[in-house]
Formats: sequence, C-alpha cells, structure tokens
Amino acid sequence: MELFANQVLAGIATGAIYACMALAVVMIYQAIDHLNFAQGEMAMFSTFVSWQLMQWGVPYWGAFVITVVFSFFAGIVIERLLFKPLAKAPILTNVAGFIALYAIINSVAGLIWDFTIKQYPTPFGSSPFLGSQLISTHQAGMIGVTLLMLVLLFFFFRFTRVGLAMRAAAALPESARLVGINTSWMIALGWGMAAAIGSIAGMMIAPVVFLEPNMMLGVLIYGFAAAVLGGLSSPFGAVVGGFLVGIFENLVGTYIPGVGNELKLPIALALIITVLVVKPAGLFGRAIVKRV
Amino acid sequence: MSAAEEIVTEAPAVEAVPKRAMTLGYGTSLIVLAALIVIPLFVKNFIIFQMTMLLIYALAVMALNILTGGSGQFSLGQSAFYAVGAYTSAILMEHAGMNYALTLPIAGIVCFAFGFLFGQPALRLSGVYLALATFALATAMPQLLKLGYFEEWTGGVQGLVVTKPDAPFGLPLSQDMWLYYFTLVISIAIYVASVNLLRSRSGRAFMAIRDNEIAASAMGVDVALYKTLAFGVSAGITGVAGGLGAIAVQFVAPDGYTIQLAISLFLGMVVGGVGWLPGSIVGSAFIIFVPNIAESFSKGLSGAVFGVLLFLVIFLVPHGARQIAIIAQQTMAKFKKN
Amino acid sequence: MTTMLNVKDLRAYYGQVQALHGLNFSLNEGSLTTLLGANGAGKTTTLRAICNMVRSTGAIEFEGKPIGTRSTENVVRLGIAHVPQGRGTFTTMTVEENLQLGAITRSDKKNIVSDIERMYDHFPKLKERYSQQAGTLSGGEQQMLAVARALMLRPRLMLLDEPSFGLAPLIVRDLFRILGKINREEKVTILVVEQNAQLALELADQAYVIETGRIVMSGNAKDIANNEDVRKSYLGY
Amino acid sequence: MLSVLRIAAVSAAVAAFAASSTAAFAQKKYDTGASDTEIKIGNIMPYSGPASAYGVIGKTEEAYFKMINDQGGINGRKVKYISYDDAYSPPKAVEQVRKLVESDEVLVVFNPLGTPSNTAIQKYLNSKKIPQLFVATGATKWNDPKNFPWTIGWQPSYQSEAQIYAKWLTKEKPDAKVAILYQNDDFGKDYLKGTKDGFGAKAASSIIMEESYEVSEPSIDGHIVKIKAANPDVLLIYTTPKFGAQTIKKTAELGWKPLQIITNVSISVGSVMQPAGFENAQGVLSAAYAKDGSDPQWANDPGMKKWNAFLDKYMPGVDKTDNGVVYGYGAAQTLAKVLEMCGDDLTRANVMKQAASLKDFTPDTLLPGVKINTSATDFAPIAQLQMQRFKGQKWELFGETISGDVPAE
Repeated sequence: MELFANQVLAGIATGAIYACMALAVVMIYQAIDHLNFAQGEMAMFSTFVSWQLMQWGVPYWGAFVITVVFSFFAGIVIERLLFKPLAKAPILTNVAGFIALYAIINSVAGLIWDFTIKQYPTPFGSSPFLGSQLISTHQAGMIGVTLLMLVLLFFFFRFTRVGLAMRAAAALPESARLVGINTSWMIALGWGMAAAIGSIAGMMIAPVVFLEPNMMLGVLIYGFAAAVLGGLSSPFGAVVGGFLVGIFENLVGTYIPGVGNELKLPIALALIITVLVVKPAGLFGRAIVKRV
Repeated sequence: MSAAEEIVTEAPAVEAVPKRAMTLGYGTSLIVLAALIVIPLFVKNFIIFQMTMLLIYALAVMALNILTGGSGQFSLGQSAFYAVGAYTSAILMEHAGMNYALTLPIAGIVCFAFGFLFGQPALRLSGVYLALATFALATAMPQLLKLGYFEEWTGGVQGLVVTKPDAPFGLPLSQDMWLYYFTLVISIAIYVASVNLLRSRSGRAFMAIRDNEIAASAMGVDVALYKTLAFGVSAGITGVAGGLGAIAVQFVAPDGYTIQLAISLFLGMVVGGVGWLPGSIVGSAFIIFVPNIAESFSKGLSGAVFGVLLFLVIFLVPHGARQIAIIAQQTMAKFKKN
Repeated sequence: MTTMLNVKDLRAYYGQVQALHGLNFSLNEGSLTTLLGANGAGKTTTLRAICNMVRSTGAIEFEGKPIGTRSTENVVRLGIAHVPQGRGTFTTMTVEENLQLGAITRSDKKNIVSDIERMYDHFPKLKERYSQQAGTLSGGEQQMLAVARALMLRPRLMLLDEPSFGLAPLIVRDLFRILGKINREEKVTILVVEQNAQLALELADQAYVIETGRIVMSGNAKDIANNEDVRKSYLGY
Repeated sequence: MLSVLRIAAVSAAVAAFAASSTAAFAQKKYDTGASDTEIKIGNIMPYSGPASAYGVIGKTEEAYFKMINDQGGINGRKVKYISYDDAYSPPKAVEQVRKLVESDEVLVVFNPLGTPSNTAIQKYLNSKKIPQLFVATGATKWNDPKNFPWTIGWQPSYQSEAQIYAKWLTKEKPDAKVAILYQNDDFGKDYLKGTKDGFGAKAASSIIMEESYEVSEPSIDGHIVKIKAANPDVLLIYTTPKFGAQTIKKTAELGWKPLQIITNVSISVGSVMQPAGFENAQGVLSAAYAKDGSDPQWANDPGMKKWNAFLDKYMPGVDKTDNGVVYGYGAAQTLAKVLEMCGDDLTRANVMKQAASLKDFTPDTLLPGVKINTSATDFAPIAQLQMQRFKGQKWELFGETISGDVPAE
C-alpha cells in the first residue's frame, strides 16, 4: 500500500512534466487544429536560450521573462516565415513542415550547445515538499506554475475578446473571417502563445530531466498522449490528462507482472486509445457533431 | 512557383484525385520500367543495392499511399508493419530454414491479418486520434520485439542476422543483382495489383470513404469493412517490403524499425504526392538520397540541411511530385494543341 | 439616392470553371434588393465574390471605394455583414458569445452591451437561450442568431444568403418581417439571395434575376414580380 | 537520376583505375584504398537522429587525422578520413558502409559506432575481407577472431566491466542486496549478463531486483522510487549519461544512500557528476580505462596536455566535458599506430595483422597502467580497468588495474 501511494505521488510528480507540455500542445491545437511535432524542440531551444542568458549573468527571473517574450515572438516569426506560405497546402504537407522544423531546431541546438547534459537551475529549490521526499519543492512549484497557466488560459479564452476571436478562428475560419477576424494573424498569435507556454514548460522540465537537445523527445510523446486523453479542446483536460498519464504509467510499471515494466509506455498508450475508442473526444473534450 | 500553385490550388478536386490521375500513362510507365531494368547492368553493386532499397521503400511508401490517398486514413505506424514483415521473413529463414522467396507471401499475410485487426479499433478514431494510435503502435513495436519472452525467436536486442540468397539455377548474376531483379518483379506485380485494386469496385469504395464517409455509407458502402480492409492491404504490402528489406540488409534488429522509419515513409508519401502511386518511388528516392545530400553539406548540421531541403520541396511543390507530373502533363497538352 | 455598392463586369472562378460571366449591378443606399435565380445560377458566388471569398475579376465599389483587393475580413470591417449559407454559427460557443463575435471588430464596448440587448428585443428566443451552446438551437433560431450576429457589426450593408433555407414557412415570414423592419428602422441596406422568390419579391423594393452567371433582368421588385417569364420560372404560376 | 548514377559509376571507375595503376610499383604492397600518397579510412557515425550525441566522436577523429596530415601524415602518406551518417539505423549503416567500400574504396572501416550497426555490417565486411577496425561498442561479440577474423573491438567490453563490479562486491560486500537499473537495449543487457556471470552461483541470492527503463522515457524517477521500495543496499546504474545523472540526483532527493556503482559510460565529471550535483555524487563507484577531460587531476598529465593542445588547435570551442572527445582521440591514435606499424605493406591483411599485434600500446588518453594488447587470439584491445571512487570534485582511483577479458561465446 505504501508502494502504491508512493507510486501515485511519483506519478503526479512526473505527470506535472507531461501536464506542462500538454498545455502547450492544446494551445497550438486550438490555434491550428493540429499537433505540432516540432513543439518540443521549440521548447527545448527556448530553454537553451534562457540557460545561455543565465550563463551570461542574467538572473533567473530576468532570463525567464526574456525567454518567454522571445519565444512568443519567435513562434510568430516561425509561423509567418514557414507556415503561412503553407496555409493553402494540404494538411499532410504541413505535418511534413513540422518534421522539417523539428530536424532543423534539433540539429542547430546540438551544434550550438553540444549534446552533453547541462544542469538547469530551479527557482523553487529541490528539498522535500511538505515532508514528502517523493515530491520536491521544484515539482510542487512546477505543478503550481502549470495550474497558474491553466487559470490564465481559462480567463484568456473565456473572458477576453482576443481569446474569443482565437477560438472562433480555430473553430470556423470562414465564419470568423465573416465577422471581421483576421484568422491568419490569430494563427500566428496561437503559435506565439504556444511557443511561450512551451518555453515555460521547458524551463520547468529541464531541472528534472537535465537540459540537452533531445530532452523533449520523450516528453512530447507523453504530452501528446496527455492532451489527447484529456481532450484536445480543453486546457483543463490536458492538465488532468498529464497527471493521469504520469500515474497510469507508474502503476502499470509497478503492478503489471512480467511485461509491465518493459512495456509501460505501450500499455499506457493502449489504455489511452481504449479511452478514446469509448470517448472519441477525450475525457474532457467536446464532442463534435459531424454533418454531411 | 506561382504557376504551379495556381494550377493546383485552383482545382478543388486536388484532394480527391480522380482515378486516372492515380497512375501513369503507358508510355511513361514503359520508360520508367525500361530504366529500372537497364540501369543495374551498368552500375556498381553498391548502387544496385541502393536501387533495391529504393524499390523496397517505394513499396512501403505506396502501401501508406493506398491507406491515406486511397481511403483517407492516416498512419504513423507503418514502421510496425514493416518490422513485423521483416521479422517474419527473418525468423522463417533463420529458424525454419525456409526459402526466402516463400517467406514473403507469409510476411504479407501475417501483416495483412495484423493490419486488419489493428484497423478494428482504428475505425473509431480519425484525424489526430488515429495518428496518435498508429504512433503508439510504432513506438511499441521495437519494445515488443526486444521483449524477453520472444527473445528465442527474435534475438532480442541483438537482432537476427539473415543470409543473403544467391541467384538460382546457376544464373551468372551477383547476389545484389539477383536480389534487385527479384525485388523489381515483386514491386511491379504489387504496383500493378494496387493500381487495379484502386480501379476496381473496392477501390471506388475506398475513395468514396475518403471523400465523404457518411455519404459513402449512405450509398451502401460497408464503411467498416473497407476501412479495415484498407489497413490490411496497406499493412500486407508494407510487410512484404519489410521482408525484402530484411533480406537486402541481411539483418533485423529493433533499432531498425523505430518511429524514425515511420516518419520517413510518411515524408516519402508527402514528397511523392498523396494519393499518386507512381510518386512513391520519387518519395522513396527522397528519403534515401536527401539525407546523404544533406550530410555532404555539413556533418554537424545535416539534420538542419535536411529540414531546409524538405521545406524547399514543400514550398515549391506542396502537392509533391504529383504536382510536377500535372504541370508536365498540362505543358505537354498545350504543346500538342499548338 | 446614392449608390452604395456598384459591381462591374464581375467574373468569378472555381478552379478552371467560370461561375460568373461579367455581372453588372448596383445597390442604392437604404434599399432592400433581392437576387433571384435557380440553383447554380451564381447567386451565392456573387455574394462570396463581394466578400472576396472566391477568386474573381472585375470592379466592386463600396461607397465609391474599390474593395476588390481587400481580404474578406477587411471587407467586413468596412461594414459589410455577410450571413452565409448554412448560417456559419459557432456551434460550440454560447449564443451570447456568438453575438459578441459579431461585434469583435468594434471598439465601443458600452454600445456592444446595449446592442446585444437590442438583438434580444428583436429576437426574444435568443434571450431565453443566451447561455446555451449555439449548436443546440433549432434551425430557425440559428438563422435568427446569424442575422443578429451580422447586425452586431452595425453594418452599412448586409448580405444574406438564402435565409429561408430549411425553415418552416411561418418562421420564414417572421424572419422576413424582421428583415424589413431592420431595413427601414436601422437604415441597413440589404441584399438577399433567395430561392423563395415570391416572398423575396414581396419584401424587396429592387430585384435582379441571374441565370448561368449573368444578370438577365433587373428593376423594381413589383415589376419583376409581374413579369411573365419570372412568374413562370420562379413563382410557378 | 539516371545521369547522376552514371556519373557516380564513371567517376568511381576512374578512381579505381587510378588506384590500381599506382599500385603497380615494386615492393610496396597496396590494397584498394591505399597508395604512395594516401590511405583512405571509412567510418560511420550517427550524426543525425536520436544518437547524434555520439557524432562528436567522428568529428574528433576527423580532426585528429587532420593533425596527423599537418604533421606529414603516416609514413609519408596522408590519411583521408571519410565519415558518413548512419542515423543509428542498421539499414542505413549497411548502405553507407557499402558506399565506403564500393564507391569510396576505403582500405578499412574504422570505429563504426553502435552494436546494431556493427552487427549489420559485420558479415558483409568479413565476407569481403575488409577490416572492421576498433568498433565503437562494448559488446563482447567483437572479440571473436575465429568466426570473424576481420572484426576487432577497442574499448573494454561491457560484460567484463560488469564482472569486475560483481567480483568486487562479492569480495568487499559479500552480503550485499543488489538492485540493477539498466537500459533496455543491447548495452544494458550486456551489463546485466556480465553482472550475473560475475556473481556466479551467488547471482540469484545477491541480485534482488532488475529494473529496466526505455531510452524514450523523459524521467526515470518512478523506477528509482520502485527500486528504493525493495530496499537494496547496492544500486548498480547501467545507464547512459543523462539517466545516470538523473539517478544520482533522484536517490539523493529521496534521502536514500545505497552504495552506487555507475557504468564507465556515464562517469564524465563535467557532464554527469556535476549536473547530478557533486554533493549527491560523493562515494559513487565506477571503473575507468581512460582519463576524464573534465577531471582536474589530469591537468598536468603530459598525455592530456597533448590532448588539450590538439583540441585547442583543431577543435576550438568543443565541449571538453564530452567523453566522446576523449574516446575519439584514443581510438584515432590507436589506428594511427597500427597504420604506422604497417609500413609500406598497406594490404588489408597486413592492417588486420598489425591491429592484432599491438604490444603495450598506450594512447595519451588512457589511464596510467592501462595498456593495449592484442594477439591473433585476442581481439579485445583494451581489457583493463581500474576502480575509482568519486570524492570532492574528482574521481580517485584505487586498487590495481584489473583485467576483465571475457572470451567470446
């Protein structure tokens, strides 16, 4: 029983990583209706930028703010330069574009900063949180940051005009244009916000997994899974999905005899797919009625 | 670029390729075929080997094309089917001592069954969700292959070394040359069969589903059956390609069939043109040769160069090689008129 | 009377297919004009061409300014509201959010609130359902919502594409009554595309008839209604 | 495409002709890839893809041969080092190696990286009688001169290293309850096997837990929590650097203090111990055969001074904490030695013969006392390791150098 509780706690701690990333995934999905395969790499690159700033002597929070702002504009620039020209191309061509972007960012980061792992600081410290050694203050801080972002996103989408316009542009681009929304810029804005959220996720994740060009490889898979499980249209669902995947995965690895440990990712994914078969829009996603 | 873009973006029917446009004309087909037959006679074994791989990946890309271009289902899990085919062939050859040629139909059948079964739950999923499900399959496959329980047959993390066959009947051909022509014959057979499949009733059913699932079902198409069938056919062809790949490379190991492979095949399809079967060989050439080109620019930045080249291709021809073919066709038509 | 919209030699294309073959027409300020025609005659294409949602050539002038090169959202920002075929309802959002979206380009926040109230006066059903997801509304209610959303722009010109489509006759009457009222009271110029010619001609003061991408007849709505050919082809008596 | 293939074929044919015509001179003996002026060396490395971190080895070797050439080459011949990207994919490895052999016509294939890639090319190279020299993997199977006379390893095998740990534990902590964390691939499984072999009959009673993780996992915290619950007093960490650092850090965070032994692969002071936190890494054990570029104790070591000078001149800005840089230097130096020993007999058979006749060779980067020895029956060049303990900010060596040869099965 103690092991169970411990694994759940450890799952929540790892789940925070996934939740953080899933939030960025949902953000971009809201804007462009797709998963961006390069999202993890963008987050990684942002994290390296903040690390570089700190190497140059910028204090943590200064680097944090600069990085978030930088990422926001970098996201917009990437969209304007690389994906706006593909706006009329088929979806699958865009997916190929994401893969190309992935390759470019990964390779450039490796060239600039090498592949050795780097220690990344945490503003929250890493002592045990509330007496439990399973969750460190950093992980608690990361959960806090994730929840804060969630609340901010909720308010943004629900109560601001830009948020409303973004939702409209994502849901029905043509109708959105007919009420005067510049949907093209909404997409760029979505890229910017997703990149900014991703950079925060990266800076929260790096102290746990260490900073290196491939640090997001695994995280992104789990982030996708979490976002899809929770429902791609729901930031709240994404966060819950993140924690669920984290817990899921740990329990599978601990309690399924024989193959559980070796196959915990496939089993976790299979469970998610089972959930999707039953609830195709995810746990918290809105079902979309299909019409002819 | 603008001319190319206009021609294609203006035609709303581009996503829904008309049947005829999925293939090549007879003249062009014959020229390509002649080139594929003659070139190996004049090149080195290493290039023959590359051409064999070209055909094998072209088969796998075409299989994905049948699934996506034909029935509108998206898969990032083709590497899993490829792996199952490769392992089936390798295990039958090395453990059961079976003739390599006989293992291929078995690999195809095993993969067909596997794909058909996988198609069942996939039925309920579409778009991003299907992408995730197939992606899960692709990530799970290497882990399944190295699972301790199967180690006796699969060789676990070490993989299996496969013996390369000699030319039969004492033909004076090198192993590479023989395997190339063997692969060529199989590829042509599968290509012709696929083209005919897409022209048949089933093919029309696939495309009806791709264009509008609900309308197709209203027209009396058994959507569930055809969708799973498309998965099965695609997986079966991929399996044969995987089996051939195992024989050509002489080695199977979990590291050869990661998600990287699935992504490559996907890129091959996009570059070749979604839904245009002859494009598969162009896409296959892209995924084999462009990384080599990228690397010759810069070792450290080969990934970045590859990415940039890929961006160039999709900027210039967002619809892949098919777009070039369409432009060529139109230019030819104009030329004839004048 | 001044001319609000002037269309000259409008040609529109879907891919290689030409849908409009040199359309000429104009709308007077404050008028309620209807564009009649059979299925596939090019009515919807005309509206879409005005909002630059389809590739077209020719000259379109709105209040004397050419708008042909503006993007859809910039055409809308000039005060041209377009209620598309199928209503374009944001089904996953609430009724009130749909109305707010109609006013998304406006910056006068205070007036927006009062405008929403005004819409609820026009369409009391919407008030009852203000917090519901718009997708749960009936077809008639969604059409009301679409018109209300368009009015939230405070448009100078409103384009309506087959507002009667799929609605029960009683509801259509009600809707057209409100359209007439809006035209008169709020001085909104209206161009309505309709298949229900009888009703449209009753309501409108000007009418154009379009056949295979060309204007074949134009004039006062009453004259058109009395025309022999029109009666045979579109009114059915 | 047709014309491209043609040109490639023609130019390759010209190259072949040129090579054979120069080989016509008297006593000097050459195989394809060697001439009076040049020796062509082929290599494959994962420059792209998930294992791209190892690409630095290839870059170091390239730089090393540039240095050799600047110094006049080997016996007057320049080394042409041709390295291709295999993206850590066996099919690509086969393609690239065949390109090296059949198109670039290299004399030998040197230091190809990765167990899967090397397994994929082994049969091909042996059947063509082309040396597969000093492969960059620690699997045991490369030491098999009987079946694969053209394949030779370089670094100590993973299994022999693991045996050293097991034997050390049997002697020093006979009652230890041991848990093993290993990467679920050929690398981790070799260590697992070596450990079990080392414990011998005691394996079942000593090893209370074997926990594997996948390289795709972002964090392995869950595994550590699980291992801790079994309460072992020794933790063997058979992981790549990133996960090694995570493990050391996480055990410290859990307030858990088992005796930790970490694989030689993950002992870099700069890129494992420091990120994990020096305070967390105190007392961690390992075994080494090479010096660590980021360990201050070698600052005045003549060998490492040469290494540093080389890096400053030929690879300015390179990350010296990266173990790959030390590794590539040592491997390249070994090859240079072998080629030097070949003299004017640059046939493949002679290269292989010389590679199997190294006697007490000590590259600059190996630990004092660790020597390279090979023979016709011993294809495991580096077989010695020395135990070390992390203290302060550096490793402290202790005990003798231990030979851990494991014969091939």
